[in-house]
Amino acid sequence: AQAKRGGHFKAGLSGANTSDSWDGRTHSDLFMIASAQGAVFDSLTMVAADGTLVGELAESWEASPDAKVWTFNLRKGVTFHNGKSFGADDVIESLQMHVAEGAKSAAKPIVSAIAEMKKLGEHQVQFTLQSGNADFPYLMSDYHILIYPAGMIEEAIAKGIGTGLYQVESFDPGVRMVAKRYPNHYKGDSAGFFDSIEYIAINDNTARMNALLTGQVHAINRIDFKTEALLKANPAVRIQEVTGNQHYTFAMLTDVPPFNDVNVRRALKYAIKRQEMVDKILLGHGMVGNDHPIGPANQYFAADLPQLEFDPDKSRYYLKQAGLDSLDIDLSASNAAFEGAVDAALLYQASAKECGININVIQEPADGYWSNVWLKKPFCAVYWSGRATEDWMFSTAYEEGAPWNDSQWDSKDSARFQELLKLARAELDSEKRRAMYREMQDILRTDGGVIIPMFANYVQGVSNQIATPEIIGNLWQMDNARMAERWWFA
Amino acid sequence: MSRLLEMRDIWIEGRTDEEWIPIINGVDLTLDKGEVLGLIGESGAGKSTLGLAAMGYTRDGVRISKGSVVFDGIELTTAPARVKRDLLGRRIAYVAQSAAASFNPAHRLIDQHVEAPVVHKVMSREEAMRDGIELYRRLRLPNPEEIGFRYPHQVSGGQLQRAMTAMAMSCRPDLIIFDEPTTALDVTTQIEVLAAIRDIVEQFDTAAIYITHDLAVVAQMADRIKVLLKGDEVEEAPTREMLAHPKEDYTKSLWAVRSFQRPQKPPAPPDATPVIRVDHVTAAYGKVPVLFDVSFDIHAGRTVAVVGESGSGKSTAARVITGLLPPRQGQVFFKGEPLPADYRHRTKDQLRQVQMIYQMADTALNPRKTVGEIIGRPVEFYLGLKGTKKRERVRALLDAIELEPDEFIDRLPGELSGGQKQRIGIARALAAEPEFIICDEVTSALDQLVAEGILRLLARLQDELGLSYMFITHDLATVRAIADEVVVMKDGRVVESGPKDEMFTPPHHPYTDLLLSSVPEMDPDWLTNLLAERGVENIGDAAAGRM
Amino acid sequence: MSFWATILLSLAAIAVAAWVFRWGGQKLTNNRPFFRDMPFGVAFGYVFGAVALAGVVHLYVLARTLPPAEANKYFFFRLAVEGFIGFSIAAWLFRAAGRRIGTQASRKLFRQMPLTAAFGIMIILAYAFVAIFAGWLAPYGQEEVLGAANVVPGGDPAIGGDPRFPLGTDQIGRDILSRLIYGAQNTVGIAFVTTALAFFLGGSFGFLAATLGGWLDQLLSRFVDVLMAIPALIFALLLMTIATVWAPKLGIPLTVFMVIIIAVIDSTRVFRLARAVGLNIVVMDYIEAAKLRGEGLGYLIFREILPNAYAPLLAEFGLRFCFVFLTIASLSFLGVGIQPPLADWGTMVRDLAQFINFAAFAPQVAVAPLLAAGAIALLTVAVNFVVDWMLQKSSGLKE
Amino acid sequence: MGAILKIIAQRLVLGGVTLLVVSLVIFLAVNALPGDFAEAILGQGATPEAIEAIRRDLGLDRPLWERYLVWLARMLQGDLGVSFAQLNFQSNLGGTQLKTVAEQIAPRFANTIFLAGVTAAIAVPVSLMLGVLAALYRGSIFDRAANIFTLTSISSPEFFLAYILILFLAVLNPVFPSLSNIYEGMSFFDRLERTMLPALTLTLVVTAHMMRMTRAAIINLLASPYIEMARLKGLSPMRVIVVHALPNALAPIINVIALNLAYLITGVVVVEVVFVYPGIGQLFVDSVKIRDIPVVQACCLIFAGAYILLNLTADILSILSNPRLRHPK
Ligand SMILES: Nc1ncnc2c1ncn2[C@@H]1O[C@H](COP(=O)(O)OP(=O)(O)OP(=O)(O)O)[C@@H](O)[C@H]1O
Ligand SMILES: Nc1ncnc2c1ncn2[C@@H]1O[C@H](COP(=O)(O)OP(=O)(O)OP(=O)(O)O)[C@@H](O)[C@H]1O
Ligand SMILES: [Mg+2]
Ligand SMILES: [Mg+2]
Repeated sequence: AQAKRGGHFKAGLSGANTSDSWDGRTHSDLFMIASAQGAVFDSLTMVAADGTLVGELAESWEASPDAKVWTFNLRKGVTFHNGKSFGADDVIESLQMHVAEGAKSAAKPIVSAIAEMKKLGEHQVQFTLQSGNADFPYLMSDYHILIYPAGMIEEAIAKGIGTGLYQVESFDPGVRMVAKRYPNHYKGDSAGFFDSIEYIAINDNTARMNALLTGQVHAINRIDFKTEALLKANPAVRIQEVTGNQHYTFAMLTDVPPFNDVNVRRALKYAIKRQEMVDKILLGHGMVGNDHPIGPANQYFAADLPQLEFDPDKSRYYLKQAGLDSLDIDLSASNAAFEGAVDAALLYQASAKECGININVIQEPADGYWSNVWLKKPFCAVYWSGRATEDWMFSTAYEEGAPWNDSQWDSKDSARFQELLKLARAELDSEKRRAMYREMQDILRTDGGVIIPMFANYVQGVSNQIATPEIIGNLWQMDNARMAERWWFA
Repeated sequence: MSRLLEMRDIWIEGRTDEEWIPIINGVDLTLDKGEVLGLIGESGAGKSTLGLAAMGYTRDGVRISKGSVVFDGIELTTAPARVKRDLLGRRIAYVAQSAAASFNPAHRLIDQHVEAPVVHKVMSREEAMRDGIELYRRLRLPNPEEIGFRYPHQVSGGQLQRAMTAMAMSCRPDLIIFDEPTTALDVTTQIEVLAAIRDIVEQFDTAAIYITHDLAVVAQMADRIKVLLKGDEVEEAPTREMLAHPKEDYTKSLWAVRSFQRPQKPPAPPDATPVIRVDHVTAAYGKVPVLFDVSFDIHAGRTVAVVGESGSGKSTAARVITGLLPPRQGQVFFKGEPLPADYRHRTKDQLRQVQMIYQMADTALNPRKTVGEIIGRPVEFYLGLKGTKKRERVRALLDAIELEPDEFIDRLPGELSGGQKQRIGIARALAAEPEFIICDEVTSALDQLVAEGILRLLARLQDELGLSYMFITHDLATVRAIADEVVVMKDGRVVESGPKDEMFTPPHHPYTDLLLSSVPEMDPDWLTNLLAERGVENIGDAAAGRM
Repeated sequence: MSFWATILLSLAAIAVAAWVFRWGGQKLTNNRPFFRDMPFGVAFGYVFGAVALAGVVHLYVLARTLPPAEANKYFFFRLAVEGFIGFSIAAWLFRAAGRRIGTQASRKLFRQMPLTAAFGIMIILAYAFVAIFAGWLAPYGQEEVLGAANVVPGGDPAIGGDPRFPLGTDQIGRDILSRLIYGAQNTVGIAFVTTALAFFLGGSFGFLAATLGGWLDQLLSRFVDVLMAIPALIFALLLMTIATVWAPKLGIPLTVFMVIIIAVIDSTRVFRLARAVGLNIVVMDYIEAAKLRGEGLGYLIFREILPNAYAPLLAEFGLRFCFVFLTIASLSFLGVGIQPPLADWGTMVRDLAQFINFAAFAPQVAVAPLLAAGAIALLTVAVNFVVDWMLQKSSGLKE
Repeated sequence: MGAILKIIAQRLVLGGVTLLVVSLVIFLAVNALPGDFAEAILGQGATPEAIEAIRRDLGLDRPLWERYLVWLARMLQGDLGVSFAQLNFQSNLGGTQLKTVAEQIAPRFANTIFLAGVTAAIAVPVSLMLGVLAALYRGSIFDRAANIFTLTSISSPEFFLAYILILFLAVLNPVFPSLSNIYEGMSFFDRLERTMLPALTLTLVVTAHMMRMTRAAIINLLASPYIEMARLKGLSPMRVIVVHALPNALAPIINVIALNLAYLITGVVVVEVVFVYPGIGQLFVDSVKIRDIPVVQACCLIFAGAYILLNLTADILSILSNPRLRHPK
């Protein structure tokens, strides 16, 4: 269908907080991502709904052969909402704020990998990286890295001044955000079809659902799986469901016995019923995992790897290989890890029992889970939202020495993996990279310290008054949080 | 004379626990214009119920089951509510027993006064106010212009009672029901109110039903007297005739209650140690001084009556003796030994020796304990008796207070009459086997007949056990009946004290004199004579002085 | 606007009807006192009541006769009416039975009992029965994981139901009906223990303060003031969050903490009442008599004061119980109350609440959450009815 | 009058002291919460260094008593401080675009007051009227129906009432919106419309209490001699109750109204959650979640302050309604 202009779009979104602000460095949940990157601000690049990378404020980019030096050509004639015109200074200053003294930015690792930023012209910047990274343009689409007007960043953060399709009208943290279409946007008629948008913070599941059903909003995120069947029966709304990179894991510390023994890890991998987990924890709204963190939304997802299955014999076999008859271990879980983590742990406990493994499920308090349990307890439940690129994912959670390497996965466990990681990063040839990433996925699958039983779908509800493109982004909820840009009134 | 009110064969019942119990059984009552009828009977006889029925009104839970009430040709029992409301306040008015409780504490006197005339459209508000002030003046209230603008709590009891009479008069009704208007007042105040009521009723030639349980009072007020007993009419006759020749036995017994009189014991030898000596005691509640340099002795086997108007400090003296209120200065001696000022520092034996009987038997007995437990506790506590021995002792005590042990030992206080409760209180005091008992107004909440029984019991116990009593009262008749010595108190000081006979023979201290002369007598002309003697202005002054 | 206009017009119509009703009544009955003395407001009330009743009947008939799709709208109305009538009849039968069976005293009690109180007693007995025999009544265990997870309530396979689980199953396939039944055991039992503890604490300290007075009274009262100035639910929320760390550390179930926390917070209210009641009793002459006798504190409190405070305390116990019950439910609703795997009604309401949104076209599914919430409401209503009656009886007001 | 002023002054001082102790209790309780702002805000990103950095920035590494005293000193100067969330940005920016806690709370508190106000505007007159009528026609069908209805509504959990109202007034008959997300710049009537469902829910919760107290207080007085006197003056039943009983029943009624108003301000977390109403209760719960101590403290102080102030007002009004105290001898 042809997109039409007009209308006031309202969405009820979860993940809002009273401490929200327009500071991209602090964004972590849907409400602000959809408001900032999804409407008011732009980044240099953007992942399109089909997963390809396109330019946003950058028109084009090229790399040196070793993928160390990247030159970005910026879009011309772009203005901020306050009238200031956009240029190279804005990019450099906006990136520097992530590595400024005392700044606490989630994108700090990305930006600190840049050794030098150079303004080549009013609309051209050059980045020299510490080491080659073929995915660098992808990293520039990170939702933390928003472009602010240079010299007035503070004011821009206070008022929400960006180059995005929509201009802030009012913003009440934790309550509501209203914005109207910015008239002369460079994306012109190709995006941003609503006259104005209103994002309403509704953290309560029931209230959100009610708002959609009573027509008080046009779209909501995170539909409770339980009610999905009923929602489908309602003619006024439809359900969008996409499989992304979001995955739930059980991570073991590979430097702590007994998990330092690869045979124990393998025994555990065969002792879990993955399909049952998807059915019961996700109610079928997801995909079984294969113990590597690369999902269908990733470019080099190795769909052809054999699927790990529940197999008591193999499990016992590996247990014997490890010199054990039976195994008693503690598994820490809390619903802070992911919704249903405790139930998942209990299911795991039941299936492992058939393999002679006794899992003692410890229900940890939700508060302080991330600081007291994760990375500290040898075996615990974890949630990952996934990353847009393989390298990004691996270097966050599997690279030797990475702070969030929650299995303490290092070259002692697999020197090959760590080596491949570096090679693939600097490799610009796509086919070679594919092969390398496939091998890495396989290593994790067979030897890795993380059990990844399932990938969870994003399930969201949309009123039939709203039309959407055929392909819905699967990197994030709500069409990669860009419904304001891509949807329109039917 | 024309008939104003005619009640024929009135039957009234009240509801208790889903059952209707008769209160008035077929009483007739007639009243002519300008006539005053006295209605007399003991408490619970149904006087108030009958008086209210004369207004066509019954309290919640009470109904007129049979009979007719015709007021000036209007049948009240079947009249529409609107018609009755129109009569009430305008043509029939009511003066309640306790003016303090019957004035609404939230409104000024004058506002309550003008309410009836304004609602009944008899007068405008301004007229009613002016008229109210005029009535206050006639009733000899002090500052008539200003007093109406006070709230009820800012006005003394006697004045309130007169203000209520004024309020009843506000629409110049044809009939006023006075329901024990002076019962709650001191004898000295009572005179003023009686005089004022009689005056105003005569001036406006209003018919009235005057309810009381005090014969001497009704003798002053009524043209005719009707005697009620448990809802039945006993007899009715013109006042003088009734006083001179009561026909029925019950009426005669009413006339005779003051018969009990105990001979005064000879004074104790001057060198005898008193059981209790109150020695120059000054006491205060917080900063408010109440007792000033009070001294008196109580000797073994004697009864010392402490009299005085309300608030004069009688009970406070008792609290000092028991140790509940440690005095500022002075001391209390028991048989020559000083008693610690605070009861908490007294030994068990010292506590045992001083016992107390309270005025309100209702609050003095724990309603959740049986008679046996109440009396048994001190027996066990002080004497250490347990089991059957304790039970024996309790039974003996019940015998001593003339209650049948088998019948009463397992009852709760709620199942006893007022007089019986008071007897249990006495038994509890006796159970400690004390030498000295304080009786704080033990008879003032009781009917005369019952009260007399209690007095006789106390006297008998004194003779048998050699007890000493401190007998607090404001009723001079009681003093006359039981006391050996009398202490008169006023405003926290002892005004006069001495043997009873001395006290009742002139010359008196002026205050004692006022007290003595204010006690009504059975003579219908007593009030007239007294007023003539004292002079009307005198009473007005006294009233003003009481503010 | 037409909404308000309709309302105004109907009120006017009722007013006219009321006038006609009174006038007609007077004429027809020859001015019987009932009609003769009737104020207009009362006449209005009667007509208004009659109209409301007629409306109820009309809607009920609609609910029963309309085709199912449209009747959906009146489904809950129908349920409410049927429930009301059903419970009324049950209560009436219960009272009638009580009047015939039992001892002299119990029969007398039932004779004086209003229907509401009979209803209350009946419900309380029923809950006690369900709580005690939960294991026997429930079709499945409260923690039993059955094959089918997330069965939609209502038992209609078309929208994801299953007749074997009339109220559906939860996330991991536990039968909701069974959990509802076990909920009686857990929720009611815990609330009862909590209330009892609150009474023990508040009552003892309250009477102590009343009897001793002085600085102890001041201290306790001020302390209670402070606790009461912090909103109960919020304070409980705060403390429960703290307890979530300590519970696993100390190895004590979180529920124990909850009982203690709520009991302490609630005991402040009990303290106030106990102190007030105590103060009223302490001024009685019989207490003075006991003090003058030299009795100790224990005797004063337990033998003299307590027996006289039973009536108000018992009534308060009922009210407190409801309060505690609701607090626990609210805490569970907010996610910090009774912890899984124990079944509890507050949590169930929260988990099932979303089904209410579908009431318009699938009313059966909305029944489940309302049933859990209704189970809470029903018991508190019942307790309140009984308390109300007891208070009325003890206050001796003849009405 | 002097006596009354003295009582008021006494109560005010007492209220102040209570508030102080409350603040200490709350401070201790909030600090006893597991984890702290740094851990809460960082979530999965909670590396020891990052936590240390934030803690240092916020002064969370200072000893407890020192933090309390600093906070107290500031508060006594009327400065509620800046929320941790804001302070956290400050270190990001080094700038001055900070919202103080007061600024943060003010609009939320205004919303809460609005909800409480709307509820009170419905509930207080309705319950007084119902109470008076029930007392007047005690024992009648009306009295019993009112009794059953109010008992039922007071006995139901708030979320139950809320969902029932949503069911009937938003889902089955869309009369009112179920989403009460009011915001600045909304017209008064829009605001009113959106607040209607939570206000009705709360009305159901508080009416019963007030109505029953009114009824009981009046009935209590009906047996008193001055009411009998008023009847015997031939006054109409309505006048007897309104003019003679009500003024004397004011003290308990005022008290129960104050208690319920306090509840409307402090106890509506559940209702706010269900209707997504941006009131102070929501803010409080959110702030507890991220351990934003300045905000939590400020909210608690407001709650306690509202409670104490309302009770104080009730006390004073009761005193003023009592002629014995208003017009001493
Ligand atoms: N509302 C009522 N319901 C049931 N019984 C009542 C009610 N009021 C009074 N009675 C009973 O009626 C009887 C007469 O009461 P009434 O008040 O007329 O007595 P009285 O002669 O005025 O006594 P008193 O001197 O104490 O005022 C008493 O036994 C009392 O218990
Ligand atoms: N607890 C108290 N605190 C303060 N003042 C009190 C207290 N009890 C009594 N008073 C005051 O002390 C004075 C004397 O009171 P007391 O009770 O001794 O009088 P009384 O002569 O026994 O009077 P009555 O005949 O009314 O019993 C009165 O003015 C009274 O108001
Ligand atoms: Mg009487
Ligand atoms: Mg006295």
